[in-house]
Amino acid sequence: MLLIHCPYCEHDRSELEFRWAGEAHIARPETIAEISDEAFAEYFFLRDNDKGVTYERWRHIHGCGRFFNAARDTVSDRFLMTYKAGLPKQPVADVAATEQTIETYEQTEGDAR
Amino acid sequence: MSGSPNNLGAFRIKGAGRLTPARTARFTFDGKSYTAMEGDTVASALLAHGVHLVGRSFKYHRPRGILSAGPEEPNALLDVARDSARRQPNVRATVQEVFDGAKIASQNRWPSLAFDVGAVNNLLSPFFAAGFYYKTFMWPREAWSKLYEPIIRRAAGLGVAPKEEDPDHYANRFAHCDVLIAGAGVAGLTAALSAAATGAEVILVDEQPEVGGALHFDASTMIDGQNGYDWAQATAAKLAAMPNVRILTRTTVFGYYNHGFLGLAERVTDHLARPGRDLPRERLWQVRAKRVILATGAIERHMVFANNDRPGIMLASAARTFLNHHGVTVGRKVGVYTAHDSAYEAAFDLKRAGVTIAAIVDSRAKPGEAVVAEAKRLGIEVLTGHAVLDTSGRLRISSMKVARIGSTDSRKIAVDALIVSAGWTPSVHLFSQSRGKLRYDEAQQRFLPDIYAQDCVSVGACNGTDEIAALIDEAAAAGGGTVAIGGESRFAWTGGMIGAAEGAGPDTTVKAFVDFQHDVTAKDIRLAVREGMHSIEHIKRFTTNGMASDQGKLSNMHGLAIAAEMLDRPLPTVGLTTFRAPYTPVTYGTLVSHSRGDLFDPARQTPMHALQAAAGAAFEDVGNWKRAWYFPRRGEDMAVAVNRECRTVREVAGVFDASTLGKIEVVGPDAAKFLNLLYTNAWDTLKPGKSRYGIMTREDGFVYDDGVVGRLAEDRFHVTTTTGGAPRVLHHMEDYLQTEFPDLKVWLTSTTEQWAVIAVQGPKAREIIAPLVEGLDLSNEAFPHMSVAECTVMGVPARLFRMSFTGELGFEVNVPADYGAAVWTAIRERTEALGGCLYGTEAMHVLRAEKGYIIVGQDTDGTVTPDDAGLGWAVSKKKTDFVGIRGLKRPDLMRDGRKQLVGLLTNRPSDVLEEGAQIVADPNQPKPMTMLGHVTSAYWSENCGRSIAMALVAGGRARIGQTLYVPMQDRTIAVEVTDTVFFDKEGGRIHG
Amino acid sequence: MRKYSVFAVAREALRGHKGWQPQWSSPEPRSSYDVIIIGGGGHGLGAAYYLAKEHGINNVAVLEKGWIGGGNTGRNTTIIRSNYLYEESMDIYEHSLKLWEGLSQDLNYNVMYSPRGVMMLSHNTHDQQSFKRHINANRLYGIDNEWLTPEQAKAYCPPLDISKTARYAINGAALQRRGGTARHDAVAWGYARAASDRGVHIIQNTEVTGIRRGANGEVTGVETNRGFIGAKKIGVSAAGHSSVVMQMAGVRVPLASNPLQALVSEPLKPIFPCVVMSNTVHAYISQSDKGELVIGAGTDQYNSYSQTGGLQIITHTLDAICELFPMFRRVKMMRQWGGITDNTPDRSAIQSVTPVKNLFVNCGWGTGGFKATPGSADLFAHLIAKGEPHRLASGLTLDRFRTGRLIDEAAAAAVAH
Amino acid sequence: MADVATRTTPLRGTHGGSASVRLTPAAPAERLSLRAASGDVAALSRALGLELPERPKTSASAGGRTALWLGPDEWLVIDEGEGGLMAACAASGALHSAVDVSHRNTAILVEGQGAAATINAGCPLDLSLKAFPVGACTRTIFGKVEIVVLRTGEEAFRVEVWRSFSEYAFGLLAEGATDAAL
Repeated sequence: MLLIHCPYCEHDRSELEFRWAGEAHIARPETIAEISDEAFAEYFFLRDNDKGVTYERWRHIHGCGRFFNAARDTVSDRFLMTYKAGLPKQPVADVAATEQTIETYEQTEGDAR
Repeated sequence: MSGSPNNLGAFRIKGAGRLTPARTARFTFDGKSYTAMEGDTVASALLAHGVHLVGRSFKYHRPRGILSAGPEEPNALLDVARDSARRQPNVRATVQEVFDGAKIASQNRWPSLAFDVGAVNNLLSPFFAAGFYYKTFMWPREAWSKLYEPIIRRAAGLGVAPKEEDPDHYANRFAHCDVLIAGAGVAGLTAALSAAATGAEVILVDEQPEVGGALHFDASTMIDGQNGYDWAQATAAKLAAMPNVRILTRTTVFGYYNHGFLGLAERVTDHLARPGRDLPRERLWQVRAKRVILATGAIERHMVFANNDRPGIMLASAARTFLNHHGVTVGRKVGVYTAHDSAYEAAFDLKRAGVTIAAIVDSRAKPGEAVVAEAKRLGIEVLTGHAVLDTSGRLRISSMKVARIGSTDSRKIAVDALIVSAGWTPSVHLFSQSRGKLRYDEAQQRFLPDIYAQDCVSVGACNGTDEIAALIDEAAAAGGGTVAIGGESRFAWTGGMIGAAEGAGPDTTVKAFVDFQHDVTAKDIRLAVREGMHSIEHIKRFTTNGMASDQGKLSNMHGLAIAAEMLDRPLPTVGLTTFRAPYTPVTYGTLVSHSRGDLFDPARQTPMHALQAAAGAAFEDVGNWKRAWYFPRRGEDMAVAVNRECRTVREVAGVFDASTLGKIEVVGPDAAKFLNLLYTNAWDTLKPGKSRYGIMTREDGFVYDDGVVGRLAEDRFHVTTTTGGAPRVLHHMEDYLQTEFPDLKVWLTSTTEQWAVIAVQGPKAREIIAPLVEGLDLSNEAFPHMSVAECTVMGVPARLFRMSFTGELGFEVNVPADYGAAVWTAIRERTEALGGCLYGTEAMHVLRAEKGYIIVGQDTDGTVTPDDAGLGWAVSKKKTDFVGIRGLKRPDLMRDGRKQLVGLLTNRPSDVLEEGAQIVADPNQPKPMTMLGHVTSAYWSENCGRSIAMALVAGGRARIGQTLYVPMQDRTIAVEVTDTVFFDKEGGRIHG
Repeated sequence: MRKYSVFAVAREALRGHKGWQPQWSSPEPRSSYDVIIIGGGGHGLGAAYYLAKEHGINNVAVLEKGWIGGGNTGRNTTIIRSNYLYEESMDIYEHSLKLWEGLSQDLNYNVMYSPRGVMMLSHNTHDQQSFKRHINANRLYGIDNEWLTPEQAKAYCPPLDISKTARYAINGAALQRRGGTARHDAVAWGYARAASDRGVHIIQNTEVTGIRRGANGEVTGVETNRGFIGAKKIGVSAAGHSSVVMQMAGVRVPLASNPLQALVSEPLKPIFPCVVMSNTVHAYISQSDKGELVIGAGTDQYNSYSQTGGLQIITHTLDAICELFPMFRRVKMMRQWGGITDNTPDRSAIQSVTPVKNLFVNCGWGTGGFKATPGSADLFAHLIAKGEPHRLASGLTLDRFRTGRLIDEAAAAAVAH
Repeated sequence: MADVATRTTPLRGTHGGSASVRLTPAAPAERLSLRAASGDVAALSRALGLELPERPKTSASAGGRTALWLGPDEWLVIDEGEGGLMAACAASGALHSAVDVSHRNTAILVEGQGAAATINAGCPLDLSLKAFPVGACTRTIFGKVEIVVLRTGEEAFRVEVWRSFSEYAFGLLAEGATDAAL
């Protein structure tokens, strides 16, 4: 169960109060009616699904109700930062996240090297 | 109950142990009655009576005894019952405390523990090598599931699952702390004192009934001049008196999850003879800790040698616990087989208690000098550089075969118990669960915490810190405060080995058990390697080593060492299997805690629920809601009741509880602009006082929800949604509002539960409600179809919609929820006086289907566009943007031949199609058939005097007039494709 | 390959099982192969096997970054069924089920396919409509699936609580009798052994770090932690990490990788005869041959490659299990674990050519990958060998996300009105 | 003219608790879901006669009215006196959304030594006085339902819950109260 810092409540709260809302910083095209089928598929379906630092949206749905953004390492599940919706993508300290984090299962489980 | 020391068991040692004979408890084991002392575990109580044989192993059904004195126990798994419903299989005898009246039984044996037919497997064991089942049982093809598998399944398994519903209850508590300390041995207690001194909120947890950890057996360590165990109890009392410390005993930290979250299981009543009714059996603690101190100690390993599994063979520290804590000796003539100094201390304690030590067999050439000297002083024979090559004894060890390592000369030494130690394995389970990374300590042959992934620190034996003074310093520092504690041990321990001992090497075929419960032997592990299993995970899975209910606490290191030896590779390169939660098994009931029965899932009821129940309603589940389904009168079944309700609505009027429909109040100057973006329809043209049916699509263009939206004022809309859709629609709207259109000045508020909604439908609807309504002209002219107004109903502020989901003249009366019951009663009385009735969701479904009105989620399924559903008219052609505008124009959504909603009429009017039935053009085609679509809604329509149906059919609207077929299991039904309106095609009735 | 049989086992028993050979060989990689499969799970190993067996392509390597079968193959709850709704789904899952039925014999490896029946519980009118839709579609397609009354369901699965007063009482069930379970590890090992026997190289502990492209954009091989290995064609079958591998070729795929958890109880004597699933209360359960109750929990809500998830997912599943089977409340969870599922927007798999020439992808099986193993492997082998999809997998291509022709099994079971 | 409708409240007649906790359904109250941007807060505060809190997790009370900060532009305003919240907001002249939710919510008063532990039977919040002092409030989760919790005293909380979830909430509080007393 994650512990998530809500940038509006300015407080760490249990994941039980939150809903994940997909990758962040995917802007809805302003002239969406005009874009090509390929561009629409790109906007609506294609995702980076990064291993390592990912930018994502959460909603504090059982709290302040606000959507906000987070940078999280999808290997360690550690949050690097959270910030309010509408702010541009915030740079995170170049942690080379995946190297510093511990892939417990993959690094210690059945390592047959 | 009291008893004389005699019937407390012949193996009690007078003056030994910490239990008091003043309080005793009686229990039965396999039908025989025994007396125990309070504080005994089932294991210590049985051992006191000389009972070693307590179980049979999983695969070979070999006789097994008690191996340990703690949660790592792989053998002594028993069935413990308070009564027939409170029966628990697979209970570790070494953990379960005896309580008066306990009925305890052995498992996995038939007909009896001493004579178990399944033991024939032991004779056949050469055949049952690891993984043998992958290589056979393949012929004939069906035989696996019909013949072999049932036999294997019956032979496998351990305990018998409870047959009755559990009458006990369980509790849950979320808690927070600055520091959680797992383990209350010397290290944990020291860390707690230190942390508590800083003012931190501390939770100290230990799985045993009392604090003390290894001090339970270690009677020689002194702390602050006191016997260590006494110091521990005094320290716990001191801590318990501090307001910032909570001590949880009988509580296991079973899981260490993300972000400082830990799961704890507290055993509350399992040790009590007569627990209070309010007491939960167990309590789940879900703790969020800022910091965690792991003081989980170490677990002693057994020696891997031939026939090392006979009852009477046990870990040295366990024998010491039974002696020093429970006052029980494990035998009269005890052998010792060790590769570690710690077992010597067990021998010393036993010897001093008057037990004969047959010999200490030490595989090392050079044990610690101090322990050897002490052994000499006590007159114990020490055989260094020797090995136990085998044991004998059918249901209990009777002798051990001892030889000098490298020599073939052996001698047989009679023993009635053999205590063993191959050294200690640090308990790094929780550390690993926290996703920390281990390193291999080559010198001591153990894995230790290395890189931490969370705010956590390991102290004491689980961190490889064994020496008492260093351990105390380490723990004190981890606590963050300052404490001065002096500790002193009599002997510094050295030694330890992993892997197979002498005589169980690669060239042998003896059964030297690595994993007792699963009957995995050293040769099984070698076989796995020989078969190409070179990763420890493959070896584990192939042999099942470490997969039993003890999860490899004893076996993993041995298995790894044997594999490494066989592979001729350094041990750490073979890898380590994952330490998975839970640390010890956790009862489902505990994990579920309060979430059962009425608290399993909220059953949402409308304000008129009780009234409808009193009126005889049958209810159906719709999402979390309970909705009145139909109102059977005396002698009516569902069909008759629904037919009557449907008929009555069209002839007179009916009253329906529509409160569960979702309602969202959309307020602000940009409200219409926002709805324009979220619905396919145009909203700026809707005038205040009017309402409109709206369709919501997702960005992909498929129908997401629908509902009537009323405009109360320029800046205020009353939006309705489907019952199940309410929360997700609001979430979807908030998503767009907050993140895509944040500049719009509009706010959304859920009002689903603010309003009780009473639908009155039918020709007499107006007549029914008119006397109750104030401040509104209800005439067709003043308040036509699709009007909305704020008014007063029975003296309370109300919102009245003129609308219809039946095709009849209709109103929906919204009153504040607390008034719903009173207004419902008044409306119901007026309706029934006029010959109308209450109707439920089933009649509602039929009535709307007669009119061809869709239900999102039934007639659509997330792959249906508005046009597919015949609602193309609701998609604005003028708007340049709305959610779904682009998705709708994708090639597949524009193509010909899409499934479209149409009506179906069966050739035989009495045939009611099955909802979900599939439709074909040619019923005689071979399978797999080409299916054109399926029946979404189908009913007997009393008002049409025949069956009606709606269906999604490929190219459906172009097929109107055609005959298609619905092939059922027993017959094929011919149907004619029609439009979707079956009743009042002109639509006049809705206007009154 | 030494044939496995009861006689072979008996012979070896007499000499201490010293004569068994490694089930698969672990050769040094060649400098290049006709086909490289990235990912040594059931799908990848199976694809290599069928490439050799059905298409005569033996110069094949399966590259596995860890140990074979260590991903979702070795972590799932082993449910097998084919009673899906859409033709595209029925095609592939039924093809797969047919292969399951003869797999042990085909591979000469007992994968313990056990058709003990998969029962899906219906709790309300909406479930009933949805299940009947499946049952009718399956029947006309030649796939077994039948409706049971609550009493029939109880007779088939005695621990079931069918009292009308249950919070989510059962109004019926759909049963596929040919559905069941199999032994997950054996599937990986069986395919590995059979493929190895046909000359396929199974190369473990070899992580692909890059995909090299030629002048015309076509693939030419892979970079690995053991150096470059050439390949004429590459098939990606790396569930859990499909996005990561595809990114190496510059291809974005519509996937989200989510943790999926499961748990087993302590071993119990046989008590649970079949597989039971309930979508309404989110639970699925069966009992393994070892006696453990095997329970599949839900997916965590966020993207993650951590192979761990939250305790609340476990408790949520268990409360449903205990409502359906109140007698299990005193049973204990022995072990929990997690895997990474690759989920597509329509919850149907992708098996497709890609914008990169000679690069093929098999991914997005979500929570349904195990049951698809033989069918998916066979059809993926066809795709790689022929360069175009087999008829039975033609709906699974990437193009559907452009055209909108989705195979939305999840939406078809849309939530109640 | 029909009779004036009488009011039937949820949880009527329900009571419960344990040796250390009292559970009482709160009296009916007027409630407003109030939304406004920060620039309009002052005017609304004047109109309502209390200072709408602008800090997370805080509340303000005056004259029988309490305003709970639920989000950066959202308050739950509870009036246990004369009422008139809608009218007051309307008179403020400020841009806002006021929606009457008096009947949507009901409240349970949780009082006594074990009050925090009772709520923690289903709520993951840290309810220690340090983390959640008197006057603190938030929307949160309680078992499987959403609640708003307001600390009214060191050992007293007001739990606001949607009416159809109130039986569930009361039932879980009752079990929590029993356990908190042990």
